[in-house]
Amino acid sequence: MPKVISNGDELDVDLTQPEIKQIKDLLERDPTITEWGMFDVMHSEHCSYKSSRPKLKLFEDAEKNYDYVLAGPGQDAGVIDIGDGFALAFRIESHNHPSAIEPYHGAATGIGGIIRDILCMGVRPIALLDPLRFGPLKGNPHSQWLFKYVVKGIADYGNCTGIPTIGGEVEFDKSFESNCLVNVACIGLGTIEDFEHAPSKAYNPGDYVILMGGSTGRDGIHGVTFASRTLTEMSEADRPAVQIGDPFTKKLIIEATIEAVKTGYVRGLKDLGGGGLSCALSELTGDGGTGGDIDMSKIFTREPGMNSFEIMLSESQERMAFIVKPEGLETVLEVFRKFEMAHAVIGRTDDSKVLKVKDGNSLVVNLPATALSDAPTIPREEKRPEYLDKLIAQQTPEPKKDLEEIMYDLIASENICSKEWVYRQYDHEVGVRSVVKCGDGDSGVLRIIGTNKFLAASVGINSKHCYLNPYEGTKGGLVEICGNVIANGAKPMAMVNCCNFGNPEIPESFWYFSHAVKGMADFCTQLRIPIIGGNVSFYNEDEVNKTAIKPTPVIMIVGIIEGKENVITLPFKKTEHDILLLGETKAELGGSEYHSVIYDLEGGTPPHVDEKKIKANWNFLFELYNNNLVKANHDVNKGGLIITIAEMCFKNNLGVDLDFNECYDDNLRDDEFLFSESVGRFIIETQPKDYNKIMEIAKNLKVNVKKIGFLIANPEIHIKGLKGKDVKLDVNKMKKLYEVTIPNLMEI
Amino acid sequence: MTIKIAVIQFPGSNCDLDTLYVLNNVISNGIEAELIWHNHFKEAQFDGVVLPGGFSFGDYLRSGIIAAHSPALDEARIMLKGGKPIIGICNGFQILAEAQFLPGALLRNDSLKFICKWVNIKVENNKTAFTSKMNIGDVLAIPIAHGEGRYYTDKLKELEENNQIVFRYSTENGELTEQANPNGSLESIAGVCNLEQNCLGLMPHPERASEPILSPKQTMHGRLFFESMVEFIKRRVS
Amino acid sequence: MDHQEYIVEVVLENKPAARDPVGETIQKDLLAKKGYNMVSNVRSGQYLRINISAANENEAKEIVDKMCNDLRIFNPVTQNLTILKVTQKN
Amino acid sequence: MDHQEYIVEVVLENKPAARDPVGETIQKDLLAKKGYNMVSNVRSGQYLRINISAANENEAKEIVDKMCNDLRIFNPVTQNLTILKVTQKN
Ligand SMILES: Nc1ncnc2c1ncn2[C@@H]1O[C@H](COP(=O)(O)OP(=O)(O)O)[C@@H](O)[C@H]1O
Ligand SMILES: [Mg+2]
Repeated sequence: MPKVISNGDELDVDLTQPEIKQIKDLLERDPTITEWGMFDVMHSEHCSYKSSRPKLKLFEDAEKNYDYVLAGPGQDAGVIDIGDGFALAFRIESHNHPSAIEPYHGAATGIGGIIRDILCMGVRPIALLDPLRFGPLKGNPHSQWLFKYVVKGIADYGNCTGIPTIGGEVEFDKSFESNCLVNVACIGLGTIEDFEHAPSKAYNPGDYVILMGGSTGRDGIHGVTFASRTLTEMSEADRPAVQIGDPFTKKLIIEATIEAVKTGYVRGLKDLGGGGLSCALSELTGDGGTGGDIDMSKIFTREPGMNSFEIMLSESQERMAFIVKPEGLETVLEVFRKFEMAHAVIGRTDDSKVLKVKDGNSLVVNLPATALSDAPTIPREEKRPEYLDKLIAQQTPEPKKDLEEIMYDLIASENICSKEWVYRQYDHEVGVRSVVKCGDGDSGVLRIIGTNKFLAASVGINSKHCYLNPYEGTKGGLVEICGNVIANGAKPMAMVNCCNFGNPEIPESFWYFSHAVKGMADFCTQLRIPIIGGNVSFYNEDEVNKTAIKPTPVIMIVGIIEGKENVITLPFKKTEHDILLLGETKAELGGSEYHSVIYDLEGGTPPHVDEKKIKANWNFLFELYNNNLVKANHDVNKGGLIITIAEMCFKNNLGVDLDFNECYDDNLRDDEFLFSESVGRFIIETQPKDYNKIMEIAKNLKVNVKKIGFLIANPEIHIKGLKGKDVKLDVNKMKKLYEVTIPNLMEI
Repeated sequence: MTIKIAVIQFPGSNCDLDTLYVLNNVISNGIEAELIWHNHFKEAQFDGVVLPGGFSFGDYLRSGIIAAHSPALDEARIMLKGGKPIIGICNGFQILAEAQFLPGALLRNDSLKFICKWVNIKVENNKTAFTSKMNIGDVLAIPIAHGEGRYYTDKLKELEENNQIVFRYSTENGELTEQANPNGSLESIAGVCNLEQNCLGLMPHPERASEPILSPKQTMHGRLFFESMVEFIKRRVS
Repeated sequence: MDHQEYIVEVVLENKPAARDPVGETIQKDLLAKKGYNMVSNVRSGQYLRINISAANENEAKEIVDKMCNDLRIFNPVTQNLTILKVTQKN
Repeated sequence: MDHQEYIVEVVLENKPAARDPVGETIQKDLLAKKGYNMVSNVRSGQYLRINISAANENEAKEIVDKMCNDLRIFNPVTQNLTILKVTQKN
C-alpha cells in the first residue's frame, strides 16, 4: 500500500501512484495529511465508483428523458413527481461488509444511512424495504446468527424511527455464507416544494453552514475503505469499529430536519455518510459552484483532542449538514433547539470555489471544491467465466419422487417458505398508510393521504438466474419486480438498483457486473422505466475460497395505483371463480428452486426475457384492471405455478380444481411445466361471467392467457390433465410446511 | 362546542401524526386535535389528552420511564384529578404505567421479539371514558406493534375487584387462550384503567384500526375508543 | 470540601415473579447446544456504570441510591436494584 | 475431583470507543434534567449471573467465557465482556 508523507505525518493510502502524482500536479504542492485522507476516501471505490462509472453510463439520462423525473442518478436519492403536488423519493444502498461482522449494528446503521439519504431530499421517509442474502440456514449456526441479528437490527432501528418496513426479500444460498448481503431501501414522500427547498448543493455564497445531530467521534474512520476491499483482505485489526446506531437521535433528526425545511430558510441539505464531512462539504460546494470557509473548532466532538484528519474523516452516525439563508439562521436554530439537537454554525459559503478548513491558524484543507469529486475511473477487464457453458448444459434428471412429494418439499424450502418470521418483527403499519400489508400482496402498498393514489413498492432479484446469465437474469429480475407492483394494480414508475458483485479486479466478477448493467439499461429503455438511482457494492468475494457471491443486482420498483378500486391483493377470494394463467411456460429450469431443492443442481437453461411479450402481458393486465375484472393476482416465480397457486389459497383456506389438458405444448415434461420459472407469468382470479370479455381483450392484445381451473371450497389442489397421473395436494398441509420452516430453524 | 384534544409529542413518539390524523380527519365530529410538544403542554387548554405510541426517548433504560418524568405528566396529573380523560396507546400506556397513573408494568414480550400483528381483544369493562360505545364481551379487531407489552402486576386481585381490567387478548370468538395472548401478558391483559375510569392504557393501536381500508376485515373498531371519549367529554361538560 | 470522582455500578433485575425471558432463553439455548450441563441457572439484568462526583464513597453511594429510588431508575413493581460496587476513579 | 458451585457475574457492554446511546440518554435526558449534575457519565450494559458447577474458580470463568462466545451472546467486534466477580456458593 502506498504511503504518503506530509509535514512528518505518514499515511497509508489506497491511491495508486498515478493518482498520487495527479493530485500533486493538480494542487502544485504537497497536500496536507488531512487532504491526503480526504482524497483517499473520496477516490475509494465506494465513493468514486471508479470501476463502475464507465458502465453506469449506459443508463439513459432519466431527468432529461422522463418529464416526471425530478432527480435522477447523481443525487442522494431519485425523485419523481407523482401529481397532486407530491414528490416521491427513493433509494437503495448496501451495508454488506459491516453486517457480515456485526449483523445487529451493521444492519441498523444501514437503515440509518438510507433514511438520511431520503431525508436530505427534503421529504419525510415513509417506508423501508430490505432485500437480504445469507448462506442456507439449515445446519448452519453462523447463517442463523447473521439472519437473526440483521433482522433484529433492521427492526429495532426502523421501528424506533417510526418508518414502516413494508417489504423486502430474503434468499439463502451457499455463495453468501461468508459474504451476506444487507441492502436497504427507503421511500420518502413530500410536496414538490419540500423537495425544491433541499437541493444537495450550496449554490449561494454567503449562506451559513450548520452541522446538526450527533457529535463527531473517532468511530468509523475509513468505513468506506472497508467497503472497498474484500472482508478477508482486511485483518481484524484493520477493521474500523462498526458503528453503533442511535435510532432515537435519528428520529429527532428527521423531525427537526423536516421542520427546518418547512421554514423555507434552508437552501441546501446533505447527509453525512461515507467520507463524513470531507464528502459532504466538498460535494455541497463543488456541486453548487461555490466555495466555503469552515472553522474546525466549531465542530462539536465526542472526545477531546481529535485532530483535523480525524474530524474531517469521521463517519460518526446521525449527522446532517444544512446550508441556511442568512436571514433565516435564527429561525432554523430555534427548530434545532426545540428538538434539543446539538448543532453548530461551522462556517459560511463564499464564491471562491475553494473549500477551506481552518484549524486555529493553520489551513488544514485548501482545495478546489470540485477536486475531490473528479476521481479518475479505472477500466476493468471482463471475461465470461469458463464454467458457464458446462453449467448451462446440465440436464434436469428424471424425477425419482412423486410430484406431490416434490411440491411439499418445495413449499417448505428456505427460499420459498413464508417470511412471516421476518416481517412480524417489523412495524409495517406505523404511518396509517399500509393498505396491502406484508404477506397480502407481491408488493407493499401505501395510500397517499390527500389523494386517491397508492404507491406500491417491491425489491429483489433472482441471484441464481443471474449467476447463469447476468444479462437475462437481470432483465428477468426487472420483469419480476415490475410484475410484483403490477400484480397489486400499480403502474411501474421508476427503478433504482443496488449492484452487489465480487471483486471488480477479477475479470469474471466484472463481467457479471457489466452484463447485469447492460440488461438493466436495455430493458428499462425498451419498457420506458426511468432508472433514477442506485448503488454499487463490489468486493463481496471470499478470498480464501476464491469465490464471489452469486451476482445480485437488486432491483427496486415503485409504482402508482390510481384509485382504491384498483388495489389488487394476492389471496384467492371466492369459490367458483376462474383461475387464469397469463404468459408462456417454457422448459426454463436453470437456476430454479426445483433444481436446487430436489437435485442440488445449479445449472440448466435460465429464463429468457422477451420484452415485447412482457409488454403485451402488462398491457393486458392494465386493461383488465380498467374494467375491474381482476379479483386476485400473483406473479409466478420461485417454485413455479403450483407454488404460486398454493400461496394464493392459504389466507382464505380455499382449494382449486386445475386442468392443464389444453395448456402446454407436448414438448414439455410434467416437471418442466409445473416447476418452470419462466418469467412474466401471472395467476389471476376472475369471475366466470367475465370470461368471454377477458378472452376478447386477450385476443386483441395477442397475449397467451388460459383458463386453468376454478376455486373450490375444499382446501385441496387437484391437478388433472398432466401426462402422468393426477395430483392431489392438501392445502392445510402445504400451509403448515410453508409457515414452520423458518421458525423451526430459528427458534430452538 | 369544539372538543380540544392534545396529542402529546415526546421526543421519539412516532404514532403522534397517525393519531392526530384519525382524530381530525376520521372522527372529526366536533374535535379539534392538536400536536403539543411535551414540555409545552398546558392542561387547562384541553378537554382530553392522548399519549401516542412510539419510542419516547428511544425506550432507553425502560420503555416509558424517561417520558414519565416529563413536565407533560405533571400537567396530565392535574387533568386526571379534574376528571378529564387520558388515554395512553402502546408507548403511551408504558408511560402512564411508569408514571403510576395506571397499575402494573409492561415487560419485554416473552418471545423477546417485537411483534406487529392484528389481534383480537375482548371488552371487559365498558364504563370507562373510552369504552362506553362498546359492550362487555365484544371482540375488537385491532393491531399491536410492540416489543415490551407483557403486562404484569402484583395486584391482580385488586384490579379484578375494582374492575380495572378493560381488555384481554382473545380469539375471534372471545376465548382467552394461550395462543391468543401474543406477548405473555398476565391473564391476557391488554388494557387497564385507573380507579376513577377516566384514564385508560392499552397496548393495541386504535388509531390503526379506525378505517376499513387499513383493516384486514374492513372493520373500524378503533373508532369506538375515540367516539366514547367524545361522548364522555360532552357528558362531562354539559 | 474536596470532591472526587467515583464509579458506581448498579444492576437492575426482574423479580422472580416478573420472570426473566432473557435468562430463560439463554438457558434453553444452552440445553440445545449440549455440553453445558454444568450451568444450572442464568439470570439477566441491566447494568449501569455511573460516574459521579462526591465527597466520599458513602456519599456517592447514597446519591445513587436516592437517585434510583426517586427517579424510579428501577421499577419497584417488577425489579430489584443492587449496587454492586463503588470505586474511586484514579 | 470435587466440583463446587460458583456464581459468575459478567457484564457485556459496548467498547469504550463506541457510543452508548442508552447511557447517554439516561444521563442527558433524565439525570441532568432532574438535577443530578454530579453524574458526569453513564454507560449501560447487559448483566448475566450464571450458576455453574466447576472444579475451581478459573474453570468457572473459562466456561462462562466460552459460553458467551458459543451462544454469540456477545460480539467482540463491538462489545467487551468483563467478568465482574466469581463467588463460591455455600
Ligand atoms: N447502479 C447504479 N445505478 C444508477 N445510479 C447509480 C448506481 N450506483 C450509483 N448511482 C448513483 O451514484 C450516486 C452516488 O451514489 P453514492 O456514492 O452511493 O451516494 P452517497 O455517497 O451519497 O451515499 C447516487 O446518486 C446514485 O444514485
Ligand atoms: Mg448520500
